[in-house]
Amino acid sequence: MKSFSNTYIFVFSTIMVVIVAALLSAAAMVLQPLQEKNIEIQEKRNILSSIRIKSSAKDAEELYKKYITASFVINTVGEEQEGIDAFEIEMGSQMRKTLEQRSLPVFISSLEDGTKKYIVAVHGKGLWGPIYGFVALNNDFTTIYGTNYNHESETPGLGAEINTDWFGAQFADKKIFNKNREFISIDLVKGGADPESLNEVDAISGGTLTSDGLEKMLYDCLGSYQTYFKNQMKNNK
Amino acid sequence: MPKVIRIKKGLDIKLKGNPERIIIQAEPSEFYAVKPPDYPGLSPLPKLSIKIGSEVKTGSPLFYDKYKPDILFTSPVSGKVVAVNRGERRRILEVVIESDQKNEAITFQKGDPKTMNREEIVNNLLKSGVWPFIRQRPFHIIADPNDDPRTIFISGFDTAPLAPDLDFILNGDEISFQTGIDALSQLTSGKIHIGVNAVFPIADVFTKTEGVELHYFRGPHPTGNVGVQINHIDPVKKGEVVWTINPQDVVVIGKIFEKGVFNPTRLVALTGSEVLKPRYYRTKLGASVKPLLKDNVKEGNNRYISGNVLTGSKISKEGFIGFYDSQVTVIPEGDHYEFLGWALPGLKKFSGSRTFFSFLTSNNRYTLHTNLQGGRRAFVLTGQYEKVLPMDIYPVQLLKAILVEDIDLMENLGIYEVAEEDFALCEYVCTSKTEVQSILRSGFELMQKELG
Amino acid sequence: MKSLRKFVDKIKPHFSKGGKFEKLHSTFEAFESFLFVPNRVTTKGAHIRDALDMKRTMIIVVAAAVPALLFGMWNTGYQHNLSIGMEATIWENFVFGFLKVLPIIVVSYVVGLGIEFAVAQIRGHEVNEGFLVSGFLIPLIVPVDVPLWMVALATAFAVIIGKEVFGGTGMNILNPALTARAFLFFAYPGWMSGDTIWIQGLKSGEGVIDGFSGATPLANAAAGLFENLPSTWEMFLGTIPGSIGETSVIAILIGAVILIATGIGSWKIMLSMAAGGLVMGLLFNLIASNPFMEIPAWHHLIMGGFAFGAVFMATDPVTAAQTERGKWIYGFLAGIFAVLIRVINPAYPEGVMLAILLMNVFAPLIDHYVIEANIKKRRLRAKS
Amino acid sequence: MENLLNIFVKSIFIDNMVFAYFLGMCSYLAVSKTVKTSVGLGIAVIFVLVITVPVNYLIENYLLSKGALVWISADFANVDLSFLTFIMFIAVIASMVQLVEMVIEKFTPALYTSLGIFLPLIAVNCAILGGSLFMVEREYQNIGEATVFGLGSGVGWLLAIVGIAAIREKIRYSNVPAPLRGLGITFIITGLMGIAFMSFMGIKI
Amino acid sequence: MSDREPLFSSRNIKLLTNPLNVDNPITVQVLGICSALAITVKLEPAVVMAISVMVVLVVSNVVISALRKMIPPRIRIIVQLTVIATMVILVDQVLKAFAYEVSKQLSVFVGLIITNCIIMGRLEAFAMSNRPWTAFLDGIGNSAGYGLILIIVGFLRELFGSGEIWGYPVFEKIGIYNIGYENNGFMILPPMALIIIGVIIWVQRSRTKELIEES
Repeated sequence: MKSFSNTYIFVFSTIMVVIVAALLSAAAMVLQPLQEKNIEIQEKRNILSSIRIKSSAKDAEELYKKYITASFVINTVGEEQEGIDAFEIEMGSQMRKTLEQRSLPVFISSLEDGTKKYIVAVHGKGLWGPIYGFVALNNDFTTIYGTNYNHESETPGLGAEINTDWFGAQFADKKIFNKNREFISIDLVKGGADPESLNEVDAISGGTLTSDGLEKMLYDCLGSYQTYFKNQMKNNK
Repeated sequence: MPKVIRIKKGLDIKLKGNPERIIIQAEPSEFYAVKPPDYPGLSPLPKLSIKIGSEVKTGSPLFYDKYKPDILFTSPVSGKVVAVNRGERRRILEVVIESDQKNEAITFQKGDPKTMNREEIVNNLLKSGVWPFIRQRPFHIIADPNDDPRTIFISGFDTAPLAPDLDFILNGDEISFQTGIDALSQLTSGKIHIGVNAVFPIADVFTKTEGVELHYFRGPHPTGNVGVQINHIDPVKKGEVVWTINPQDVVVIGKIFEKGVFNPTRLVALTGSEVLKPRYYRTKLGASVKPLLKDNVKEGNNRYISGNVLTGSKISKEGFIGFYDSQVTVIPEGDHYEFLGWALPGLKKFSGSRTFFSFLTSNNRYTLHTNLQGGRRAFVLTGQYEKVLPMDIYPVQLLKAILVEDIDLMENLGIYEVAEEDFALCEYVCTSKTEVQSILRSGFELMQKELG
Repeated sequence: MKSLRKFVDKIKPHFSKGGKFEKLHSTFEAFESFLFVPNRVTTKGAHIRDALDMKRTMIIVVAAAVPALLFGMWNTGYQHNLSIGMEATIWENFVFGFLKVLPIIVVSYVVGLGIEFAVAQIRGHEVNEGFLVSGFLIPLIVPVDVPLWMVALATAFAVIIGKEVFGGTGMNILNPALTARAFLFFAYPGWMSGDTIWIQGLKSGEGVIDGFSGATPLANAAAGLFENLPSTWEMFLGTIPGSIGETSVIAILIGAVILIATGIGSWKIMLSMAAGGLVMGLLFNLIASNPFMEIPAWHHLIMGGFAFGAVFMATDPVTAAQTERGKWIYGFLAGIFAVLIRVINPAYPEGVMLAILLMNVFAPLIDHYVIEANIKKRRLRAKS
Repeated sequence: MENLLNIFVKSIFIDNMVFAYFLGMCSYLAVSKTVKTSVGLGIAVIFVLVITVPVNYLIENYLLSKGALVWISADFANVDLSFLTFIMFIAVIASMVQLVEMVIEKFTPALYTSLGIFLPLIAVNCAILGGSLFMVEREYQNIGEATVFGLGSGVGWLLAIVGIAAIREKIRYSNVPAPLRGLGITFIITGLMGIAFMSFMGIKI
Repeated sequence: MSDREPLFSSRNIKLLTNPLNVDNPITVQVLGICSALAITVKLEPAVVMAISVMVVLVVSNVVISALRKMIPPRIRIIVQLTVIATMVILVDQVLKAFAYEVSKQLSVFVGLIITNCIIMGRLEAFAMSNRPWTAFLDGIGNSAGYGLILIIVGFLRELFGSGEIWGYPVFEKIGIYNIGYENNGFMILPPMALIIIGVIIWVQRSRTKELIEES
């Protein structure tokens, strides 16, 4: 085998490192915007889904622009916070903070029929891993218009049912405040909800723990928003 | 009473046909045979020293192993070699001698073994053909005269089914026994241990003998096996050799030094459910069983066994008594079908387990036949072997190591300490009907081959 | 019986080598030896053999499981009638359950034995009796409403992947019945867990009286609904929802007595598994960070499939630890894991069978170290 | 503390490197013939994981991820070097394995003779790189969690390889169909072991 | 070797076809199992993974082969790793940019291509001692053999686990659910991937007897 001098090895390594570094940096610079775009689109599709609008990766941008008219960030006492983009907020890390420190995103959409919907983010734990999504409220800040739930690893056929249409559809027109304007969140009832009830939906049969996690997620996350909701209700009058 | 080693594991198989304590002088047999397959570790094709028609005397060499030419196998009677029976691949099965009833014998060096040196003693034993009585662990094969064994073990009792009472057999041979022990003690720099049965008063032949150490045992079969006793007294370690010998054979050795001739006379117990009058017979090594069985067995298809039902070898009804055996057993063959046999309550079936209702009547003695009682299977049940093997050995694992030919593992699991007879009960109880003893022997053979 | 024997002898040549039905040789042999203990005699080694053979062994295990099956059949009817608010006699309950359970047993045996016969023929060995037990146990550890085709698929999976690929009974590492259950459990969780599956007809929900819950005691305990727990006596007797054969501790104990008395089942494993369960239960009592941990430790032994697992599953000699010392460790750990999984793993309150499966996996390791200890002892002896 | 225990148990049983993610399979399949060597390799894996995961944790959080460099200057808040993750991690692992090998050889020759042969194998054991990559993906909060995760993953891997080694020793006696012998049956056993390990899925402490 | 050897000599053809069966990287060489199995729940990520591996392997093989006379043996492992890592990063970046959904499913397993033993194995065993063209073919052949197994496993798991082929709901369309069929949740769990590979090996070796191992 040919022998190589140390100088040669050194030079060889240096050249290699330089080439590699240049190559990678160039690739990173070119591709990074595209990658971020992808993440953004996924998020936008989820938001759109919560106001019952189906989108694809292609038209998501366009639809989002069309329907989502404003977005801002609030804290848990309902004050708007300046200088933060609602889109940048990761609900998961916010929920790990104490109540006072949370920053919560709100998206406002105007539908074709002229109604306004308020979309808030939720994030919690299912049976195996995180579950998350968006909840859209009517402008009474009480009635749910639509939901979008996602999960990472729930049991197929059981917990994973949370992102099916039948499950999400149950939430429409349920109320998260009672008549006395007390926050009641949504209850997932095992064995069948009372159809007359304001805030009960069917839990997933066999997916008890995912259902419980979802119930807790709604209670915690919507609960963080409740001061804001109440303020808005007063303003509405 | 000194310390008694109590053994709990094991199984006494209660068969019909226990021998009565009556000694009958058997009619002299016409034919005698020396059978190479009797000797574990002997090449299946030993070199013959005689031809058909050769005249032999008592003590004349018949054949030897070409790798160990010192160890001679000799004739128990005087007469003429009439046949060399061969089996598959020309293996020699029997060398048959027609007795001339004259008992002419070759003479060997007489004298008190205490005054003889090791070489003279060894020479005497080798030449007279009694050396093969001495077997060694590991591998349970004929001892190597060049070894200095760590110890010599003798089991003073036999617990096998229907086994003869050795106290009874040895009665009156105390002096020859002592002489034999004297000879043996010259062969080892270690001790001579004798295991005796603590259930009964110990016979004089053991208590009065000098130069031995007695150990007291109590328990079911295989407590009487010398291997089990070794395991409890002082187990064989890797690289060690211990020798074992049956007490009746010690007497034969003793007689060589007393009389200067090979005296193959021995008491044999005729036992088994198909024997009309099970008793002790005085006959000779290698004698045909024909005169013993004459008018003494039930009609029918019988299995004749030289030795006991667990370890003995199958012989014909005119077959010959094995070199190491003091027992002949006759039981019925089991070559019949049994309707739904595995499902019936089974009051008449004996089982070590309690899966047959016969365990309710545990004091009965049974007539057992030779049916395999089921088909051969892989090892399934566990803990069966362990219940009947009172040794610090993992039997199933050892057998599996042999099956996959893992020499290291066999060695680690203690193959040096065991012999087929110790595992015979395992074979008896095995639900999967595994041929434990032959697996074990193949393990021994493999080890010997690999270790040279 | 003579005439039957004659008939068998007459048709035998057709199935032997060169006969018309040579391909069915193994099948014929299996049936023949089922009817008659064959006439083979000993050739080598011991001349007499114990009367106990594999068929006898297996049939005893099956016999031991019969009380659990009979009770399970009755309970199937009882629970069903309870759920629709009907009064029924013992006999009516039993017949109802019998008709529901029988197809499962038939499917399990037909599929399993079919594969066994086929494999025996292909590989040219005798049909092994092992499946007599597995095929009987599979129906006992599934919910009564499980679709039959799923039972068939799970049985096939268990027999082929769980057993035959290792060379058949005696060579496998996981208990086939447990493998079948685990397969169902993970393949069709909707049919194997939840509150509506344990009672016949509850899933479809027809005629079920209002407010009737089909939850098992463990599901209730895991959900914190302690007021719904049945009484100790009910759990002991087994008049509760659960897999077909595993609810009645009494029926299982009868089986345990049979297995221990005959020496077929290892009392060491049963005892140490119960001890393991108790110890873990007590440990939870000490921690007591949630109400489930506070239930009396011995209750764990009569809830869920614990008793059934300890008596019929953990004791499978092929897949359990094979050394006597190993059996103590194996059983004890199985008990610990069974209670551990059911209490701290909210996903699998009925996790006893999975715990045993886990111990099946580690049984060879336990044995390895038990034997290693013996080897070490021998080595030390050689040095001294 | 509870959190650490949770991570530990989870990484051993639930997110077991072998049964849940098939990591380190090459050496797992190749070295699992006897329990003794498996124990050796398993310990070596634990050793390397416990060292490389925390080191890579530091590199990730103080060098590579977005805003990681603010400790140097606030100006670097937007610098994102995470595209270098793979190359950095593999470099760390390769050099750490080398380092560990040298240290062990120097100070405990006895350990070196038993572990030494395995260490070169480990640089290309996917379980090691996998450990670091999972560490990033799962966003562990501090170096303690990362270390415990490394330890747990290693222990899980050890359990898996020792378990299968014992099984392979046991089935030497089995009559496995010829085409399945060796590799095939090992795959199937691993799958079956995976089923048994699934009993831990979903545990919350 | 003469320079006139045709581009597709029989020897070179073998480089392409052997890895598909008798020299399959997964079922025979036992390489590259690590990163392969977790992403076979569905067909699409399996195919993407296969293509990614192909790109990485082919390029690395060619690069290393081209540089083989320049690489100092002392640092060859590092050089190989660097080349592989660079390629993997590029592939990962491209996936994130152009196939976001899939890259999410592949998660860390793209990164693990780095330690995929196939690549190191082929570089060491082949590229270091062969010319770029044959190294190219070797790369194609081996990654195709690897991809083949991935695709078979992915196909089976998606079909029986989710009732779909490449996301198309086959079972739903043929109406098999109406007669009581349900998807087998076990297929999408990790152990089934191993068992399926076991069965593939079983089938392969029953057909190609020379692959059977000595016991």
